[in-house]
Amino acid sequence: MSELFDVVLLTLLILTALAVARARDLAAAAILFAAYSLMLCLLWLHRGAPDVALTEAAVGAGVTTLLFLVVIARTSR
Amino acid sequence: MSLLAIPFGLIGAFFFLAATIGLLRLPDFYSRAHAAAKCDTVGAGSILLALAFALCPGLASFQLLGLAILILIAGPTASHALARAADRRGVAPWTTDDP
Amino acid sequence: MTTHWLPALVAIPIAGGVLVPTMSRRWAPAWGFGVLIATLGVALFLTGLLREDTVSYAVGGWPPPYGIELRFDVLSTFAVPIALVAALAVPFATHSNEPVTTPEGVAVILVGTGGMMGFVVAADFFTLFVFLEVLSISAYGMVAMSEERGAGLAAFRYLLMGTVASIVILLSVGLLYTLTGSLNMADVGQRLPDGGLPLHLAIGGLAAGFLLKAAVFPLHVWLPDAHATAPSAVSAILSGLIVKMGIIGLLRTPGLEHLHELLIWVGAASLLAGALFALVQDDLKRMLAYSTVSNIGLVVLGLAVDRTGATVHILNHAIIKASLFLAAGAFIHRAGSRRIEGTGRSMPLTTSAFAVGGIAAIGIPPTGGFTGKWMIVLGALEAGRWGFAVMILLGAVILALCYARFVVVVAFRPSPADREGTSEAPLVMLVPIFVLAALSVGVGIIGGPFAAFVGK
Amino acid sequence: MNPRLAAAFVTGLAVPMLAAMAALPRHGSPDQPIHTHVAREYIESGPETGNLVTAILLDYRGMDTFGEVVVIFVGLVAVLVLARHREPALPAASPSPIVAFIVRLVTPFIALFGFHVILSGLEVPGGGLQGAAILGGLVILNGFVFGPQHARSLLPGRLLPWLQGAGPLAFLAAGIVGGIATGFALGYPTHLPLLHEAMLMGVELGIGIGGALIFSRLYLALEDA
Repeated sequence: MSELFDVVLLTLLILTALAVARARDLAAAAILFAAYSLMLCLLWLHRGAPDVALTEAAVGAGVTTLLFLVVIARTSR
Repeated sequence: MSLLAIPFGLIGAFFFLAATIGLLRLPDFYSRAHAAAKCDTVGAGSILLALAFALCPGLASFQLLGLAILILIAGPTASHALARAADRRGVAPWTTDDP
Repeated sequence: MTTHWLPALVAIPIAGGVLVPTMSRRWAPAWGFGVLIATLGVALFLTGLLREDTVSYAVGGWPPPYGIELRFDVLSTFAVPIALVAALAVPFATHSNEPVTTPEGVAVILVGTGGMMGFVVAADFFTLFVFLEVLSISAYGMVAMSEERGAGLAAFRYLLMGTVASIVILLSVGLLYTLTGSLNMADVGQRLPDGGLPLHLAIGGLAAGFLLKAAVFPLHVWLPDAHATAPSAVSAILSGLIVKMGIIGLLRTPGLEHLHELLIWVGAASLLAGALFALVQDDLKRMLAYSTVSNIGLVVLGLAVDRTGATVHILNHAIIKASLFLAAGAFIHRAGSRRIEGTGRSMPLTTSAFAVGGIAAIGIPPTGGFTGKWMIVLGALEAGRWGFAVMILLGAVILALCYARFVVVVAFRPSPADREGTSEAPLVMLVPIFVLAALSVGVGIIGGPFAAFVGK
Repeated sequence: MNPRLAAAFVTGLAVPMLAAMAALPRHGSPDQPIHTHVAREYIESGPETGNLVTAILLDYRGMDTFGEVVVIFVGLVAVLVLARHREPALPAASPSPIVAFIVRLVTPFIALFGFHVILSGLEVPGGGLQGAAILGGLVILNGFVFGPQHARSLLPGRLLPWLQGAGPLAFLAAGIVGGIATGFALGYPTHLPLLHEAMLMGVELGIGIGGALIFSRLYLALEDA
């Protein structure tokens, strides 16, 4: 069961990573990147690293996405 | 107390399922946002409540209760903001005249 | 031996850099200069201690390999040129209108210097990586300071390439940790397994990352733009110091002897390609940037045949290339643009310093450039690779043509008609140029004992 | 870059890496060097209570964490150098009254939670950087809703240049205090529990407050650029 969870998370991780690379719209890429970070966060949590998971959620999925969105809003105006 | 977790969990799962079907099947942005809001608010809220009951009594159940309240506030606000932004952008709502 | 001045070598410039934004615009350059001179004093003191013994420091009191160890060894003597060049670059930049001496600019230079200090004294692979990041991010900021067109793009390219290098290095450090369970360099060196794919990948990854940071020939594409568009004071730091960090990283890589054959060819290719690219440049700073690629190639070749020679040469080249970039900056400052023909006629002092730097860069005795180059040539001959010795001499001949050409352009071509009369560079520019030019000769005169000290 | 070239490059990188992964010792097997050497020492002689991750970050490998905090600081300064061509930031479009009310309502609670995460890092997962991201995200959220000018008014005006360097400065202070108390820079005096606790708290707060201000200023610099 536990291994299955890992496999599902890793598959989703790779799929979101590919989706980020393929996204044409920058804002969509930023949001997909946040989803990628969330998968990574769950993976860390499941591997027993809650500190890293918390960092990934707060920095990777949170602040970085917000900063990306600010830049996209300022540049594609 | 922990028996209460089962009905709340089932309610949450039902709303998630319904919202996901809605997200896939509903015709336009506004109705899909409506489905997503249900999923976020009632679905996630009920599951958090179920977990709070399951872990009752303890500190964790209070923390989960706090999270449920936050979801209750943040979910509708977020979908309101989304719908408002779409409206300002001029996204037209679906009507019965549309195919 | 242990001394608190070792962590202070890293802490002083970083503390200075963190405090700069609290200051007014007027005081920032003076503060930066003062902090860097203090750092130079610490670096000289530690180098003096090194004559007797290696200096080591267990941060937090945890003995290695459990805690982080800082170690001041022969390679760490690079701290002296780091502090010197950075200290001279700050007053040099006060006359330019580029934001090098704004509080933010000084902060980037100080923190970058602290990062380099941390890098050269780290005796732990992860500490090495962390300080590599500190100095790399400072370097991207330094390139971005330029007002010139294309500087933003050059900085962005540099950022992308540098980040790829950093990730490869981080993965390799992770592999080394998985294989040995330790991060301390000496400990890792002892616990390395005998072979296997992960070990080769780790060593190869470290080498590839550091070669990219050092801008060796096929991986050099980011360097010319970054070094040529940056403000001249910053170019001196980038070309003199920061690319050398890749070489120091290579010298710290365990098991590098497996890669000697690769290094010798990559180095030779870089040596010749850099020199040939330098020959066709019409812009002085781009020529200097390609000449850095050539010299890095020489050092990489030297890593395989004579490590002492390579170490001596990075120390010398740091000072020589910094003096050349500062002289180029003075010409450009007085000309008001990149068209510097004829500026040397009214700037005899700067021109002569540039010529001295060029002679040192070619490696004519008795200058500093000679010692290291000669040791590498001898090393190549000793190893029976006389073809590579010939290549080194050929590279020197090509570089001699490049420098001679630019001395002629600067001193004997007529100035463009639309330029007003120029005059000698201001004192804050002349003094740094002369200190570095004098040193690039002086280090050569004491070359013998100096090399013996490095080789110990 | 040409997409085919990129794909070939990634494949060329991925294949040896995956092969090396397969050749590595199996994850979790207890007799591998990664479990028997340094890590075991941390687990056996680390603190008996509290968060072992925090102990490793702040104590055994404090120098690395210092470097990482400096990386974040210099990242901000480099962006400030780049973003020097100032244009006044655009005022926000008039916010929805519902969103404005909710953001006003939750702001103090999120701030409280951020400080909770910073300080509870000593005992449970959490710590300065995570709390900093929460607080910084809060400022950015306010900026999104009420405009950058309002977000700027949330930051401490005159103390800002000092506080944005709070992370490195707290580490330097702890390094000096620890050096006096234990004889080693960045040493933590376990024989003085109160001072030990105060130093850890101070460093976590420094990372948290400094980091939050760095994230906020990054946002403002991007809005102004």
